Amino acid sequence: MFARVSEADFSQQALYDELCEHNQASQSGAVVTFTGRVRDYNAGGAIDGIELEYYPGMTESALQQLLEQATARFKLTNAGIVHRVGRLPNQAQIVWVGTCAAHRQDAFSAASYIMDMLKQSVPIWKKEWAGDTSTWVAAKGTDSEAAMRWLTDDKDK
Amino acid sequence: MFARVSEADFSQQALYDELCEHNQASQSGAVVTFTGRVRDYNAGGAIDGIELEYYPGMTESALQQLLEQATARFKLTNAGIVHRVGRLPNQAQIVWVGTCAAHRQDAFSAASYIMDMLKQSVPIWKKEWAGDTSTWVAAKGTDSEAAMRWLTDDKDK
Amino acid sequence: MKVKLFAQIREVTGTESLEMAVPDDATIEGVRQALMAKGPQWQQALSANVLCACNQTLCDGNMVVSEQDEVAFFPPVTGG
Amino acid sequence: MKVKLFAQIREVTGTESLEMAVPDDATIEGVRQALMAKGPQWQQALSANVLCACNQTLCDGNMVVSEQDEVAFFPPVTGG
Repeated sequence: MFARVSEADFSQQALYDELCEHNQASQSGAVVTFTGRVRDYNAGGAIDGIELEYYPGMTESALQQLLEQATARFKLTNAGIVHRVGRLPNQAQIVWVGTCAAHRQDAFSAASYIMDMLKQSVPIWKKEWAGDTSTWVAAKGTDSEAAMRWLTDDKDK
Repeated sequence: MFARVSEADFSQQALYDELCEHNQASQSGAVVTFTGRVRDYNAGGAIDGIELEYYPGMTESALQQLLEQATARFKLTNAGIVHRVGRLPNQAQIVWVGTCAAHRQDAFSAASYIMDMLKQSVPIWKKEWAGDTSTWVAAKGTDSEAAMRWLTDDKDK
Repeated sequence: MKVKLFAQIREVTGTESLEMAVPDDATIEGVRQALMAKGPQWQQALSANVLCACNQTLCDGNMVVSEQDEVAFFPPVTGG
Repeated sequence: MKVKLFAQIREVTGTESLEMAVPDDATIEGVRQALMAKGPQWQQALSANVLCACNQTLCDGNMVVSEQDEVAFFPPVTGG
């Protein structure tokens, strides 16, 4: 498993190769990847990119816990997350999630689950730029503390 | 959209780049890829690879129809399929499906749907090798003609 | 008419494709029966669990075919 | 104690991190109140919709903290 935060862009091929280079590779019939990219618009109109802030240490640890949880829940043979931070222009790659499993349904469900959890519970904050103006994106959930609770609970186990 | 059948192996990076290089790329916030790989075992034990046969012309046309159907159903901005044929050793890449959409749930659902439909309705046949012995894989569905019916229906529309 | 065979059907009959003459108003089912009459391997390969296509479109046995058509017989698909 | 602030809270207060002395048996909520007393920006930034972590683990306001802890305040997350 690998969980990384980085300002640098990532290579699809390099991450795919890293994901599949593990000792259970021979049993991994299914590999799913998700890549999130910067869209050139939001609800209010055109934007000129985003900027992501994170909590060094806590963010990586939350990503790692998320991978461990997904691996146990969906019978994965391997999984990885890379999340970029800093200023990112439109169309730039933001986040990559990869899952390996014997069966495709596990790989699909786990990748989708990781993204859902990541969006509501990993300490990363996004602002959107339009010209010289930047606006912090408002969280969608109504009870964010509850959504992040698993980070507390899991550590106590 | 692209739908291809090939004996040659494929590059994850090249296919990802091709998928994202389209005129709606700026609205594609989510990219999902699925890769199927040869597992080194089946229900009966260890295997030494597989061999895939196809129906030149009909197979490509079925893949193309499948992409068009998924694109309409899941609001995709782009989609692609590459399916290898011929003899493939354990761990080799067999099939790649990629989907782009504004929202991640569409991209995930479409990739999963394409794989489900492909497995039951695209003219490709698999045999498994163990040593010098090869065995055709039995279809799982009980009514394969019904499963493939959409190929007939769609052409009449 | 051109007939193509795939997978087990191709292997058991030892035949990838063949040309055959068909009467007017022949159906796909008629073509299948004519092929099965060619011998025990043909009988075995085409007797059960066979799908058919005409000009690369899936169809059922009632479809009427002519000399210019390409007809194919194959087992349920197992790709992906 | 080290206090870290993120996103809107960091911007509005103009402060990324600070050191502050805390009494024995101080709670995270006590720390938040002490910070809010520093001025109107602090009041605004920390008054609503604030999550907190102690030593990089999410916690609630009742948690007792000490000089050696790293405490953080941040808004609901919006990554991915």
